[in-house]
Amino acid sequence: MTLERPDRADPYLDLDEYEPEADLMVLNFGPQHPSTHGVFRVVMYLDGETIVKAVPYAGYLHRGVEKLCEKLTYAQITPIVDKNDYVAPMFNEQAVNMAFEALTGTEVPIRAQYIRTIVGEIQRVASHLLWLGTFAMDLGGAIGGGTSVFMWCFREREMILDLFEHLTGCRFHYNTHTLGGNRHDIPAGWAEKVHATLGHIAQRVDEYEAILDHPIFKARTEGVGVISAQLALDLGLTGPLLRASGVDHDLRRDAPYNIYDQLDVQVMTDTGGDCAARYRVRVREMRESIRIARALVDNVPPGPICGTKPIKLPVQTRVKDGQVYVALETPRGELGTYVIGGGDNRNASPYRLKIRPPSLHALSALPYVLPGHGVSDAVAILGSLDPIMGEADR
Amino acid sequence: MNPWLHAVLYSLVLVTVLMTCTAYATWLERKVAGRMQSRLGPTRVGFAGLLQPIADALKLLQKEDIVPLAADRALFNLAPPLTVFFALATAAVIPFSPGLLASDLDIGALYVLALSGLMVFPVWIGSWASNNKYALLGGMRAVAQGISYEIPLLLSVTIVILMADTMSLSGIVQVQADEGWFIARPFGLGLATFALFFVAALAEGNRIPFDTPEAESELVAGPTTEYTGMKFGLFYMAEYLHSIIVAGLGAALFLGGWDGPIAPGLHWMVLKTLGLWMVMLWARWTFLRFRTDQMMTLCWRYLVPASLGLLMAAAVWVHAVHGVS
Amino acid sequence: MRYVTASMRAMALSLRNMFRKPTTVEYPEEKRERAPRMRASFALVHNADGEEACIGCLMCERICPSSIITIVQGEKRESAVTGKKRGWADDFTLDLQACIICELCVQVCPEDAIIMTREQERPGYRREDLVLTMDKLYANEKKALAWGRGSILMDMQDPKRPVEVPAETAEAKPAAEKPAAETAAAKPAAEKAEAEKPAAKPAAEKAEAEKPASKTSLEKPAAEEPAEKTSLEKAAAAKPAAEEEKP
Amino acid sequence: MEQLAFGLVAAVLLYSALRVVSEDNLVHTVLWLGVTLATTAAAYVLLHAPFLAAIQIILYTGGALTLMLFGVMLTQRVESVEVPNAAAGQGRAAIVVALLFGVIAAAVVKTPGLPSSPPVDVPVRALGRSFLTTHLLAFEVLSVLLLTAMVGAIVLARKADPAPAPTPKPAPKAHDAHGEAHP
Repeated sequence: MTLERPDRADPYLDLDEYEPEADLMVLNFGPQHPSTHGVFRVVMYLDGETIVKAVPYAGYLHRGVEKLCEKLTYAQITPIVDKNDYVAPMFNEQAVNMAFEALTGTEVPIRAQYIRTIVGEIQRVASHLLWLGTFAMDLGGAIGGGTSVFMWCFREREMILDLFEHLTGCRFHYNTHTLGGNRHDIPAGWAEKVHATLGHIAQRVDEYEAILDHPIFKARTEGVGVISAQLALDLGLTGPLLRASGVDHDLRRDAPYNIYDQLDVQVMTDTGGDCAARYRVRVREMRESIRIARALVDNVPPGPICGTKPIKLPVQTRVKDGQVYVALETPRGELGTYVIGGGDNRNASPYRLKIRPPSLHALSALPYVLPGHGVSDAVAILGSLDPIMGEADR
Repeated sequence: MNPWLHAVLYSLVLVTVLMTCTAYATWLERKVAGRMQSRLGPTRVGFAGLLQPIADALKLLQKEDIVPLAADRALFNLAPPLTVFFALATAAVIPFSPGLLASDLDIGALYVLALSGLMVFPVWIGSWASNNKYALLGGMRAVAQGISYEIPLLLSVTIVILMADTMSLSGIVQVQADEGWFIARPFGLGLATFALFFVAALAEGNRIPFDTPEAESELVAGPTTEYTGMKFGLFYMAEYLHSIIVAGLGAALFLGGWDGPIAPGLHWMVLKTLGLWMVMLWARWTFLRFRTDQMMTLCWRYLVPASLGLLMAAAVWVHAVHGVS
Repeated sequence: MRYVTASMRAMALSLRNMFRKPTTVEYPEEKRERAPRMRASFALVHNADGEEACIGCLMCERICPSSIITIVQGEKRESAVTGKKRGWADDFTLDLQACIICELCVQVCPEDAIIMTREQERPGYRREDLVLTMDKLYANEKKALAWGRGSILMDMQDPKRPVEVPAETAEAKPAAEKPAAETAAAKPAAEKAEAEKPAAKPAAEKAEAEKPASKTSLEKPAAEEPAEKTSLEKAAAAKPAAEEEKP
Repeated sequence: MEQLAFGLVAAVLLYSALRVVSEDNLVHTVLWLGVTLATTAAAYVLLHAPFLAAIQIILYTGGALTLMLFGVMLTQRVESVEVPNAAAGQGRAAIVVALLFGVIAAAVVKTPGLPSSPPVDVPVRALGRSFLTTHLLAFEVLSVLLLTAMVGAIVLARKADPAPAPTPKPAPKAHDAHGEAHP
């Protein structure tokens, strides 16, 4: 990967350049470190506490999901990719199923599209809540105010998981999307539960904002880890990271799927490009998602929830030869799924399935952003990128 | 009574009481922190988890004691007991009630400051001896922070000494009992000094929001990264001891120590210490952490000039009220 | 000064949280209510005739993404009750260690023989404890079973399915409206909301399905439920859909 | 009792002083120096000068020694702080030390009445006053010396500006929060 930026040396190109005379300390940040959000390693070259160079290494959580998907039938892939972005599994399921639908030309009924949109937005709130908690913990430590915010965020996120438990029967890895629609219909009384929960969370979000509107939080985030709009575009950052850098881009509005073309999604942008901007964007997105989900949940149209006959036999999907790329906006950005159909057992498994995880691209910003910051800032920056290693490494 | 005998007996009692207090301070902190985070805190061991500290100690004792191969073994083993020693030594001059203190030193306030200045040593020794990069970074932070915040702490105590016209802690408390607590007397000045003392003491004791040395999210566990079992337990204990003692010191210096109506002095002292300690705890579970350079900025750019200004104001006040003695 | 006011506010907030009800559930003593659809462990059930429902058709074994189900097919023989010839499973092993709780085996079961339990306790001291043999699976039948079973899941997804059963009742109500998805999509949003309201009314029993114990869920329709529900729905529908959606 | 205590303190003092000069490891040397300074304070206490002892600890042990440790840490590589100090001009050093010892011993012996004089409690107030009256000049000169040292330290600590970066510097990260240079 080379960038056409003469003013910025590419940190990847001089990966191994390290002068002992420079008297730098080489700090292996991770893979077993409390705040690397999983197993992720950054090798930091420190001058005192200032990072001179940072080289990220991903891949510690590589599970070979894409290869595995080549051996599984289309119905079996959904629960497997669930585990990629384990903070927002709804989007993983939806991404692959949308790709398969495009490949098979399946029509998704309107009711399923509503359900998909609603669960997606609720999942976005849950994901951002978890991010807020862990980010506060990165800034405030396991023994301190950070943990308090963390616990409070998890308290609220738990209520969302309860909602999903009522809808799908699982709190986390739902397997609720399927080829052509959804597997679970909305149960009775669910809409009221959604209203109660999301209304409650909306109030609590105000509370978090109040508690985080503190000079210490500002001092730790403002001006820290600035990603310029150009750099963000160069690196292919998406989602809140891109929007925090001032680029007005949201797939829900710009390349709508589901019923987003009927919705007026407010795209939250900020100009700072720093950790504080990313925080603001995510908090505003939480509110927007709450608004969308609450508005939709009352108006789910009747109808079937699946466009195809439910899977009865393990091998039965009729797939066209060809390739599709489907992208959707997850809490972390553009989650793309690229599927090639066909091959020897064309009606059983995809020939190739490639997932474009937003987290991996987010992590690629580290070598450009970290130098010049201290170790404390590194933690804040890494936290603000919201990487999910399950998705980045797959 | 023979002063030596008194010192030994009293120290024994004090150490025992303080250690028990420390153990239950951890319990209290976990309970309060749990409730703040809408959890319950310890509930399992004994009624309301009251035996939790004992269980913790037993657990720590039976853990494997690991000394890294590359560590400086002697210093590595020396550091944990040394921290506890310095923390306990400070308690010797804290007046719990009239006459109830290990040693009524004429220079009690100075003694406390001298020892608290030494507190960074064992931490640093431990961090260096671990031969671990995270520990080393933590140790460096601890030392930088320790010597920086030493100055506002010293100056704020100097203000009290100036106002009380004595360096003996029991003398300072007596002055407050006679003439009013320093937190309220001279109006504003005393409160500002107390705030200064409190912030500096938090930083000196590495409490949030100033706990950069052991910042878990950055430095894993800072100076204690390589410590296991009871050695880690000793560090932990010393931290709690230190915070309790700092709270006691604050109570004695600013809140009138044992002075209070109706109940005997000891009750008031304990109550005030506990109250102050709870405020520290409350702050701890509320705030995020500063960055090291921001802490240094705060200290050198704001706290030190502020304390110097306060010192001057206090001198003017003392001069105006008492005249030159 | 900024520091002081912000700190005061933050500390006041943490104090307020201290007096909120703690969310902790002291687990073994106190168990939280699980949703009816909750899925945890597995059970094999007997059918209405009191015989083992599993016919050993290997559907679940083949759909399982983790390949954890192993079935030994038995000889086809007559049922003792009905006298009809049917298949049997001689052995059925489900290895929970690798189970990803995807519910696909439940969904494809033509006989509703394998069902998930709602009791999530399934720890063990040895690895063998997590391998559910046939005996264990049939013993699990007495535990609280999840709502989902093959026929229900299949019905819920069927595109030919009648429109207005958004509830957890398995019964399919006769269609009152056109089921076609494309007509629903063509309708303006406001009409859609209107269309949903009458459809929701007949499903008065739907709240009943929430009750964990009831399997068939149609015995005791709660009398006061419908009125409350419709008023709620009315209020919800009153929220202008036009506000959220482009006209 | 006090004799015994003094003997003990003196023994520790001498032993630690010996270790200061014989230790190879620079950090150990500094730490032994800390022991020496602390026991000196203890000796002061036994000589009925607690104020001096407290000052000794605050200034030397708490302040100077910490700075020394910091200096060692910053100038040496972390992995090896071994400094062989056995062979550095022992003969000459012995002569200088002997001379110095002779001078101090002579001064102690010559001073009239020193060993037998009873301990006098000098009130801190009097001490402070004498600083600002009798010994004002010395006090001020000392202040100037310290100030000079401080300025010199800052000059030395400051990096030669624009530091030759060991790796190509990425895009400048100019923001205020990092204005504070690390020591």
